[in-house]
Amino acid sequence: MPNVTVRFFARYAELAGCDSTAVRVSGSAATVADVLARVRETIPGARDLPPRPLAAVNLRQVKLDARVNDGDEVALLPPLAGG
Amino acid sequence: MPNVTVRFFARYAELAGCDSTAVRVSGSAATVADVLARVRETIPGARDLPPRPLAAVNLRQVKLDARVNDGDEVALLPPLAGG
Amino acid sequence: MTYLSRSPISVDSLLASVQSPARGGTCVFLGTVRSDDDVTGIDYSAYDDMATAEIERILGEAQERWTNARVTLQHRLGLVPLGEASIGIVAAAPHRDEAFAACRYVIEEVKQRLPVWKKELHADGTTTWVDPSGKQVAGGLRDR
Amino acid sequence: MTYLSRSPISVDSLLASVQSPARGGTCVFLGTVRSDDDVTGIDYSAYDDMATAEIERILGEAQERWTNARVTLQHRLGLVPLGEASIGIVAAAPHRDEAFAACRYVIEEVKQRLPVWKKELHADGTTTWVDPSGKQVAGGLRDR
Repeated sequence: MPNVTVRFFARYAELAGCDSTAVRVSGSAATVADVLARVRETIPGARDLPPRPLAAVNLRQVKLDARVNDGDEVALLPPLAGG
Repeated sequence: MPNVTVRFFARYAELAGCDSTAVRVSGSAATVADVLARVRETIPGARDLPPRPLAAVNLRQVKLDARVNDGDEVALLPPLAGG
Repeated sequence: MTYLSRSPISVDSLLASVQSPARGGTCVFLGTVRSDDDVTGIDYSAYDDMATAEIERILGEAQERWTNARVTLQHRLGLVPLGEASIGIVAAAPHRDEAFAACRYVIEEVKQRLPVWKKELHADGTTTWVDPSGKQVAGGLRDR
Repeated sequence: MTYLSRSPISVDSLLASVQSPARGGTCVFLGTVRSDDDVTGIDYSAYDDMATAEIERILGEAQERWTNARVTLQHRLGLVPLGEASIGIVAAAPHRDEAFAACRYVIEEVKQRLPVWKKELHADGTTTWVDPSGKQVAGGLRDR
Protein backbone atom coordinates (compact mmCIF):
# COMPACT_ATOMS: atom_id res chain seq x y z
CA MET A 1 0.00 0.00 0.00
CA PRO A 2 2.33 2.81 -1.18
CA ASN A 3 1.83 6.26 0.24
CA VAL A 4 2.96 8.88 -2.27
CA THR A 5 3.01 12.64 -2.44
CA VAL A 6 1.40 14.06 -5.55
CA ARG A 7 2.43 17.52 -6.76
CA PHE A 8 0.56 19.72 -9.20
CA PHE A 9 2.11 22.52 -11.21
CA ALA A 10 1.08 25.60 -13.15
CA ARG A 11 -2.33 25.11 -14.77
CA TYR A 12 -2.80 21.74 -13.11
CA ALA A 13 -2.34 23.31 -9.67
CA GLU A 14 -5.04 25.81 -10.64
CA LEU A 15 -7.37 23.02 -11.75
CA ALA A 16 -6.70 20.88 -8.68
CA GLY A 17 -6.98 23.86 -6.40
CA CYS A 18 -3.87 22.75 -4.52
CA ASP A 19 -0.13 22.29 -4.97
CA SER A 20 0.21 18.84 -3.46
CA THR A 21 -1.69 16.05 -1.80
CA ALA A 22 -0.94 12.72 -0.13
CA VAL A 23 -2.38 9.62 -1.78
CA ARG A 24 -2.49 5.97 -0.79
CA VAL A 25 -2.82 3.43 -3.59
CA SER A 26 -3.56 -0.21 -3.08
CA GLY A 27 -1.77 -3.21 -4.52
CA SER A 28 1.86 -4.19 -4.65
CA ALA A 29 2.26 -3.17 -8.31
CA ALA A 30 0.72 0.28 -8.22
CA THR A 31 1.54 2.62 -11.10
CA VAL A 32 1.41 6.33 -11.79
CA ALA A 33 -1.88 5.67 -13.60
CA ASP A 34 -3.29 4.24 -10.36
CA VAL A 35 -2.14 7.34 -8.50
CA LEU A 36 -3.79 9.51 -11.13
CA ALA A 37 -7.06 7.58 -10.84
CA ARG A 38 -6.99 7.96 -7.05
CA VAL A 39 -6.32 11.70 -7.37
CA ARG A 40 -9.35 12.06 -9.64
CA GLU A 41 -11.49 10.41 -6.98
CA THR A 42 -10.29 12.54 -4.11
CA ILE A 43 -9.82 15.96 -5.70
CA PRO A 44 -12.82 17.20 -7.64
CA GLY A 45 -10.85 19.71 -9.73
CA ALA A 46 -8.47 16.97 -10.82
CA ARG A 47 -11.19 15.49 -12.99
CA ASP A 48 -10.43 18.27 -15.47
CA LEU A 49 -6.86 17.05 -15.92
CA PRO A 50 -6.27 15.52 -19.36
CA PRO A 51 -6.61 11.73 -19.54
CA ARG A 52 -2.88 11.18 -19.97
CA PRO A 53 -0.87 14.06 -18.50
CA LEU A 54 2.91 14.11 -18.39
CA ALA A 55 4.20 12.71 -15.13
CA ALA A 56 7.41 12.46 -13.16
CA VAL A 57 8.46 10.24 -10.28
CA ASN A 58 11.24 11.43 -8.02
CA LEU A 59 12.27 14.23 -10.42
CA ARG A 60 12.38 12.11 -13.58
CA GLN A 61 9.79 12.04 -16.30
CA VAL A 62 8.12 8.62 -16.57
CA LYS A 63 5.33 6.93 -18.47
CA LEU A 64 2.01 6.39 -16.76
CA ASP A 65 2.65 2.67 -16.37
CA ALA A 66 5.74 3.32 -14.24
CA ARG A 67 5.64 1.71 -10.79
CA VAL A 68 5.38 3.83 -7.67
CA ASN A 69 6.87 2.93 -4.32
CA ASP A 70 6.16 4.05 -0.83
CA GLY A 71 7.47 7.57 -0.25
CA ASP A 72 7.73 8.50 -3.93
CA GLU A 73 7.05 12.01 -5.13
CA VAL A 74 4.75 11.88 -8.15
CA ALA A 75 4.34 15.05 -10.18
CA LEU A 76 1.72 15.86 -12.80
CA LEU A 77 3.13 18.20 -15.40
CA PRO A 78 1.31 20.43 -17.88
CA PRO A 79 2.87 20.62 -21.37
CA LEU A 80 6.45 21.78 -20.84
CA ALA A 81 7.28 25.30 -21.94
CA GLY A 82 10.83 25.99 -20.79
CA GLY A 83 13.45 28.02 -22.58
CA MET B 1 49.01 52.82 -69.48
CA PRO B 2 47.17 52.40 -66.16
CA ASN B 3 48.75 53.88 -63.06
CA VAL B 4 47.73 51.88 -60.01
CA THR B 5 48.51 51.94 -56.32
CA VAL B 6 49.70 48.61 -54.95
CA ARG B 7 49.27 47.88 -51.24
CA PHE B 8 51.03 45.21 -49.23
CA PHE B 9 49.76 43.78 -45.95
CA ALA B 10 51.04 41.84 -42.98
CA ARG B 11 53.80 39.44 -44.00
CA TYR B 12 53.82 40.75 -47.58
CA ALA B 13 54.49 44.26 -46.32
CA GLU B 14 57.43 42.86 -44.36
CA LEU B 15 58.74 41.05 -47.47
CA ALA B 16 58.29 44.06 -49.75
CA GLY B 17 59.72 46.39 -47.14
CA CYS B 18 56.93 48.86 -47.78
CA ASP B 19 53.19 49.30 -47.36
CA SER B 20 52.40 50.62 -50.82
CA THR B 21 53.90 51.64 -54.09
CA ALA B 22 52.78 53.23 -57.34
CA VAL B 23 53.08 51.11 -60.46
CA ARG B 24 52.54 51.82 -64.15
CA VAL B 25 51.69 48.89 -66.38
CA SER B 26 51.67 49.00 -70.15
CA GLY B 27 48.97 47.81 -72.52
CA SER B 28 45.28 48.51 -72.69
CA ALA B 29 44.30 45.13 -71.19
CA ALA B 30 46.58 45.06 -68.15
CA THR B 31 45.71 42.61 -65.38
CA VAL B 32 46.54 42.12 -61.74
CA ALA B 33 49.11 39.54 -62.88
CA ASP B 34 50.82 42.25 -64.93
CA VAL B 35 50.85 44.52 -61.89
CA LEU B 36 52.34 41.72 -59.83
CA ALA B 37 55.06 41.10 -62.44
CA ARG B 38 55.89 44.80 -62.49
CA VAL B 39 56.07 44.88 -58.68
CA ARG B 40 58.52 41.99 -58.73
CA GLU B 41 60.74 43.96 -61.09
CA THR B 42 60.74 47.16 -59.10
CA ILE B 43 60.74 45.93 -55.49
CA PRO B 44 63.47 43.39 -54.71
CA GLY B 45 61.71 42.01 -51.61
CA ALA B 46 58.59 41.33 -53.65
CA ARG B 47 60.35 38.50 -55.44
CA ASP B 48 59.74 36.45 -52.31
CA LEU B 49 55.97 36.78 -52.67
CA PRO B 50 54.30 33.50 -53.66
CA PRO B 51 53.70 33.01 -57.38
CA ARG B 52 49.94 33.45 -57.06
CA PRO B 53 49.03 35.52 -54.01
CA LEU B 54 45.47 36.52 -53.16
CA ALA B 55 44.66 39.91 -54.61
CA ALA B 56 41.99 42.58 -54.40
CA VAL B 57 41.10 45.49 -56.63
CA ASN B 58 39.22 48.40 -55.14
CA LEU B 59 38.35 46.49 -51.93
CA ARG B 60 37.07 43.33 -53.62
CA GLN B 61 38.93 40.07 -53.93
CA VAL B 62 39.67 39.21 -57.58
CA LYS B 63 41.52 36.60 -59.60
CA LEU B 64 44.91 37.45 -61.01
CA ASP B 65 43.52 37.76 -64.54
CA ALA B 66 41.18 40.60 -63.49
CA ARG B 67 41.68 43.80 -65.45
CA VAL B 68 43.08 46.91 -63.80
CA ASN B 69 42.21 50.45 -64.74
CA ASP B 70 43.89 53.74 -64.18
CA GLY B 71 43.59 54.82 -60.54
CA ASP B 72 42.76 51.37 -59.18
CA GLU B 73 43.95 50.26 -55.79
CA VAL B 74 45.46 46.78 -56.08
CA ALA B 75 46.14 44.88 -52.85
CA LEU B 76 48.24 41.78 -52.35
CA LEU B 77 46.88 39.73 -49.48
CA PRO B 78 48.58 37.01 -47.42
CA PRO B 79 46.41 34.01 -46.52
CA LEU B 80 43.38 35.43 -44.70
CA ALA B 81 43.20 34.78 -40.98
CA GLY B 82 40.26 36.79 -39.69
CA GLY B 83 37.90 35.77 -36.96
CA MET C 1 25.69 30.34 -9.68
CA THR C 2 22.29 28.65 -9.57
CA TYR C 3 20.61 27.31 -12.69
CA LEU C 4 17.29 28.92 -11.78
CA SER C 5 17.18 32.60 -10.98
CA ARG C 6 14.61 35.23 -10.19
CA SER C 7 16.96 38.03 -11.23
CA PRO C 8 17.96 39.14 -14.73
CA ILE C 9 20.41 36.79 -16.43
CA SER C 10 23.98 38.06 -16.62
CA VAL C 11 25.67 36.94 -19.83
CA ASP C 12 29.00 38.05 -18.41
CA SER C 13 28.65 35.75 -15.39
CA LEU C 14 27.72 32.83 -17.63
CA LEU C 15 30.68 33.57 -19.90
CA ALA C 16 33.05 33.81 -16.97
CA SER C 17 32.02 30.40 -15.69
CA VAL C 18 32.91 28.49 -18.88
CA GLN C 19 35.45 30.48 -20.85
CA SER C 20 39.16 29.82 -20.55
CA PRO C 21 42.21 30.47 -22.73
CA ALA C 22 42.06 26.83 -23.89
CA ARG C 23 38.60 27.40 -25.39
CA GLY C 24 38.78 29.62 -28.45
CA GLY C 25 35.13 29.43 -29.50
CA THR C 26 32.12 30.42 -27.46
CA CYS C 27 28.49 30.18 -28.52
CA VAL C 28 25.75 31.87 -26.53
CA PHE C 29 22.01 31.47 -26.91
CA LEU C 30 19.59 33.90 -25.34
CA GLY C 31 15.85 33.34 -25.40
CA THR C 32 13.98 36.56 -24.79
CA VAL C 33 10.32 37.33 -24.24
CA ARG C 34 8.86 38.16 -27.64
CA SER C 35 6.19 40.74 -28.29
CA ASP C 36 3.51 38.43 -29.70
CA ASP C 37 0.11 40.00 -30.02
CA ASP C 38 -0.58 41.93 -26.83
CA VAL C 39 1.84 40.07 -24.55
CA THR C 40 3.43 42.38 -22.01
CA GLY C 41 5.49 39.79 -20.15
CA ILE C 42 5.67 36.14 -19.18
CA ASP C 43 5.45 34.69 -15.71
CA TYR C 44 7.72 31.63 -15.55
CA SER C 45 7.23 28.94 -12.95
CA ALA C 46 8.99 25.63 -12.48
CA TYR C 47 9.10 22.37 -10.64
CA ASP C 48 12.32 23.67 -9.15
CA ASP C 49 13.94 20.48 -7.90
CA MET C 50 13.21 18.56 -11.06
CA ALA C 51 14.21 21.46 -13.30
CA THR C 52 17.57 21.66 -11.53
CA ALA C 53 18.03 17.89 -11.80
CA GLU C 54 17.05 17.93 -15.48
CA ILE C 55 19.45 20.80 -16.23
CA GLU C 56 22.24 18.85 -14.57
CA ARG C 57 21.38 15.82 -16.69
CA ILE C 58 21.28 17.84 -19.91
CA LEU C 59 24.57 19.60 -19.19
CA GLY C 60 26.10 16.25 -18.26
CA GLU C 61 25.02 14.79 -21.59
CA ALA C 62 26.52 17.72 -23.47
CA GLN C 63 29.70 17.36 -21.47
CA GLU C 64 29.90 13.67 -22.31
CA ARG C 65 29.30 14.26 -26.00
CA TRP C 66 31.63 17.26 -26.43
CA THR C 67 34.29 16.41 -23.91
CA ASN C 68 36.38 19.50 -24.48
CA ALA C 69 33.44 21.85 -24.15
CA ARG C 70 32.10 23.51 -21.03
CA VAL C 71 28.45 24.45 -21.02
CA THR C 72 26.26 26.21 -18.52
CA LEU C 73 22.88 27.88 -18.47
CA GLN C 74 20.56 29.94 -16.39
CA HIS C 75 16.78 29.92 -16.60
CA ARG C 76 14.88 32.84 -15.19
CA LEU C 77 11.71 32.39 -13.16
CA GLY C 78 9.03 34.84 -12.13
CA LEU C 79 7.85 37.76 -14.22
CA VAL C 80 10.08 38.43 -17.20
CA PRO C 81 9.25 41.64 -19.06
CA LEU C 82 9.21 41.93 -22.87
CA GLY C 83 12.64 41.75 -24.43
CA GLU C 84 14.41 40.37 -21.36
CA ALA C 85 16.05 36.94 -21.38
CA SER C 86 14.24 33.95 -19.93
CA ILE C 87 17.18 31.67 -20.67
CA GLY C 88 20.88 32.06 -21.32
CA ILE C 89 23.10 29.20 -22.46
CA VAL C 90 26.86 29.47 -22.96
CA ALA C 91 29.08 26.81 -24.51
CA ALA C 92 32.83 27.32 -24.76
CA ALA C 93 35.08 24.88 -26.58
CA PRO C 94 38.48 24.76 -28.25
CA HIS C 95 36.80 25.13 -31.66
CA ARG C 96 33.59 26.69 -32.86
CA ASP C 97 31.95 23.53 -34.22
CA GLU C 98 31.74 22.03 -30.74
CA ALA C 99 30.64 25.32 -29.20
CA PHE C 100 27.75 25.73 -31.65
CA ALA C 101 26.75 22.05 -31.43
CA ALA C 102 26.79 21.91 -27.63
CA CYS C 103 24.84 25.16 -27.30
CA ARG C 104 22.25 24.00 -29.80
CA TYR C 105 21.92 20.62 -28.14
CA VAL C 106 21.24 22.19 -24.78
CA ILE C 107 18.53 24.58 -25.96
CA GLU C 108 16.73 21.81 -27.86
CA GLU C 109 16.79 19.49 -24.83
CA VAL C 110 15.72 22.30 -22.52
CA LYS C 111 12.69 22.97 -24.72
CA GLN C 112 11.78 19.28 -24.66
CA ARG C 113 12.50 18.37 -21.07
CA LEU C 114 12.52 21.24 -18.60
CA PRO C 115 9.53 21.32 -16.22
CA VAL C 116 8.97 25.04 -16.66
CA TRP C 117 5.71 26.78 -17.52
CA LYS C 118 4.84 30.12 -19.01
CA LYS C 119 1.85 32.25 -18.25
CA GLU C 120 1.54 35.06 -20.75
CA LEU C 121 0.38 38.39 -19.40
CA HIS C 122 -1.77 40.40 -21.78
CA ALA C 123 -2.27 44.13 -22.03
CA ASP C 124 -5.92 43.74 -21.01
CA GLY C 125 -4.96 42.08 -17.72
CA THR C 126 -5.83 38.52 -18.78
CA THR C 127 -3.36 35.65 -18.68
CA THR C 128 -2.83 32.56 -20.84
CA TRP C 129 -0.93 29.39 -20.08
CA VAL C 130 1.34 28.65 -23.03
CA ASP C 131 1.15 25.17 -24.53
CA PRO C 132 4.01 24.83 -27.01
CA SER C 133 2.68 21.45 -28.10
CA GLY C 134 0.18 23.47 -30.06
CA LYS C 135 -2.79 21.75 -28.46
CA GLN C 136 -4.13 25.05 -27.15
CA VAL C 137 -7.24 24.58 -25.07
CA ALA C 138 -9.36 27.38 -26.51
CA GLY C 139 -10.97 29.70 -24.04
CA GLY C 140 -10.23 27.54 -21.05
CA LEU C 141 -6.63 28.58 -21.13
CA ARG C 142 -7.42 32.26 -20.97
CA ASP C 143 -8.34 33.04 -17.42
CA ARG C 144 -9.21 36.14 -15.49
CA MET D 1 29.61 51.31 -33.47
CA THR D 2 32.43 50.52 -35.87
CA TYR D 3 33.04 47.02 -37.18
CA LEU D 4 36.76 47.21 -36.45
CA SER D 5 37.89 48.17 -32.99
CA ARG D 6 41.13 48.48 -31.07
CA SER D 7 39.35 48.17 -27.72
CA PRO D 8 37.89 45.07 -26.05
CA ILE D 9 34.66 43.89 -27.61
CA SER D 10 31.52 44.63 -25.61
CA VAL D 11 28.98 41.84 -25.97
CA ASP D 12 26.38 44.07 -24.32
CA SER D 13 26.83 46.77 -26.95
CA LEU D 14 26.53 44.23 -29.74
CA LEU D 15 23.41 42.75 -28.14
CA ALA D 16 21.86 46.18 -27.71
CA SER D 17 22.32 46.98 -31.38
CA VAL D 18 20.33 43.99 -32.70
CA GLN D 19 17.95 42.79 -30.00
CA SER D 20 14.35 43.90 -29.86
CA PRO D 21 11.14 42.54 -28.33
CA ALA D 22 10.17 41.18 -31.76
CA ARG D 23 13.26 38.95 -31.80
CA GLY D 24 12.96 36.14 -29.28
CA GLY D 25 16.15 34.26 -30.15
CA THR D 26 19.68 35.59 -30.06
CA CYS D 27 22.82 33.67 -30.95
CA VAL D 28 26.25 35.07 -30.12
CA PHE D 29 29.60 33.79 -31.28
CA LEU D 30 32.83 34.88 -29.63
CA GLY D 31 36.20 33.90 -30.98
CA THR D 32 38.88 34.26 -28.32
CA VAL D 33 42.66 33.95 -28.42
CA ARG D 34 43.49 30.36 -27.58
CA SER D 35 46.50 29.23 -25.58
CA ASP D 36 48.18 27.09 -28.25
CA ASP D 37 51.71 26.08 -27.38
CA ASP D 38 53.51 29.12 -26.00
CA VAL D 39 51.27 31.79 -27.54
CA THR D 40 50.85 34.79 -25.25
CA GLY D 41 48.70 36.93 -27.51
CA ILE D 42 47.87 37.70 -31.12
CA ASP D 43 48.50 40.93 -32.96
CA TYR D 44 45.66 41.44 -35.46
CA SER D 45 46.06 43.68 -38.46
CA ALA D 46 43.70 44.36 -41.34
CA TYR D 47 43.23 46.01 -44.68
CA ASP D 48 40.80 48.27 -42.89
CA ASP D 49 38.81 49.70 -45.79
CA MET D 50 38.36 46.33 -47.46
CA ALA D 51 37.58 44.57 -44.16
CA THR D 52 34.84 47.09 -43.46
CA ALA D 53 33.46 46.71 -46.98
CA GLU D 54 33.60 42.92 -46.73
CA ILE D 55 31.84 42.94 -43.36
CA GLU D 56 29.10 45.11 -44.83
CA ARG D 57 28.74 42.68 -47.72
CA ILE D 58 28.61 39.62 -45.42
CA LEU D 59 26.07 41.21 -43.09
CA GLY D 60 24.05 42.28 -46.12
CA GLU D 61 23.99 38.71 -47.40
CA ALA D 62 22.85 37.40 -44.02
CA GLN D 63 20.18 40.08 -43.91
CA GLU D 64 18.95 39.11 -47.36
CA ARG D 65 18.85 35.41 -46.50
CA TRP D 66 17.27 35.72 -43.03
CA THR D 67 15.10 38.74 -43.58
CA ASN D 68 13.71 38.86 -40.05
CA ALA D 69 17.12 38.60 -38.43
CA ARG D 70 19.45 41.40 -37.47
CA VAL D 71 23.15 40.61 -37.35
CA THR D 72 26.17 42.63 -36.40
CA LEU D 73 29.77 41.99 -35.51
CA GLN D 74 32.91 43.57 -34.24
CA HIS D 75 36.44 42.45 -35.05
CA ARG D 76 39.22 43.56 -32.78
CA LEU D 77 42.58 44.76 -34.12
CA GLY D 78 45.93 45.27 -32.43
CA LEU D 79 47.29 43.13 -29.63
CA VAL D 80 44.66 40.79 -28.16
CA PRO D 81 45.81 38.96 -25.02
CA LEU D 82 45.09 35.28 -24.35
CA GLY D 83 41.45 34.57 -23.59
CA GLU D 84 40.12 37.89 -24.90
CA ALA D 85 37.75 38.05 -27.87
CA SER D 86 39.07 38.86 -31.33
CA ILE D 87 35.59 38.70 -32.82
CA GLY D 88 32.04 38.98 -31.57
CA ILE D 89 29.01 38.23 -33.74
CA VAL D 90 25.41 38.65 -32.61
CA ALA D 91 22.34 37.52 -34.53
CA ALA D 92 18.85 38.19 -33.19
CA ALA D 93 15.75 36.80 -34.88
CA PRO D 94 12.14 35.99 -34.08
CA HIS D 95 13.08 32.30 -33.71
CA ARG D 96 16.24 30.47 -32.76
CA ASP D 97 16.75 28.58 -36.04
CA GLU D 98 17.33 31.81 -37.91
CA ALA D 99 19.50 33.24 -35.13
CA PHE D 100 21.81 30.22 -35.08
CA ALA D 101 21.93 29.98 -38.88
CA ALA D 102 22.67 33.65 -39.44
CA CYS D 103 25.36 33.71 -36.74
CA ARG D 104 27.02 30.61 -38.15
CA TYR D 105 26.89 31.96 -41.69
CA VAL D 106 28.62 35.15 -40.69
CA ILE D 107 31.50 33.51 -38.82
CA GLU D 108 32.14 31.08 -41.69
CA GLU D 109 32.19 33.89 -44.25
CA VAL D 110 34.36 36.05 -42.02
CA LYS D 111 36.91 33.25 -41.77
CA GLN D 112 36.92 32.88 -45.56
CA ARG D 113 36.79 36.45 -46.69
CA LEU D 114 37.99 39.03 -44.17
CA PRO D 115 41.36 40.64 -44.99
CA VAL D 116 42.68 40.28 -41.47
CA TRP D 117 45.98 38.79 -40.38
CA LYS D 118 47.29 37.32 -37.17
CA LYS D 119 50.78 37.48 -35.82
CA GLU D 120 51.19 35.13 -32.88
CA LEU D 121 53.38 36.36 -30.06
CA HIS D 122 55.36 33.65 -28.30
CA ALA D 123 56.65 33.51 -24.76
CA ASP D 124 60.24 33.62 -26.05
CA GLY D 125 59.64 36.94 -27.83
CA THR D 126 59.42 35.51 -31.35
CA THR D 127 56.42 36.03 -33.61
CA THR D 128 54.72 33.88 -36.24
CA TRP D 129 52.34 34.87 -39.00
CA VAL D 130 49.39 32.50 -38.91
CA ASP D 131 48.43 30.79 -42.16
CA PRO D 132 45.06 29.07 -41.58
CA SER D 133 45.29 27.49 -45.05
CA GLY D 134 47.74 25.11 -43.41
CA LYS D 135 50.47 25.84 -45.90
CA GLN D 136 52.82 26.96 -43.14
CA VAL D 137 56.12 28.17 -44.52
CA ALA D 138 58.47 26.46 -42.11
CA GLY D 139 61.07 28.61 -40.46
CA GLY D 140 60.52 31.56 -42.76
CA LEU D 141 57.33 32.45 -40.94
CA ARG D 142 58.97 32.62 -37.55
CA ASP D 143 60.77 35.93 -37.40
CA ARG D 144 62.75 37.86 -34.86
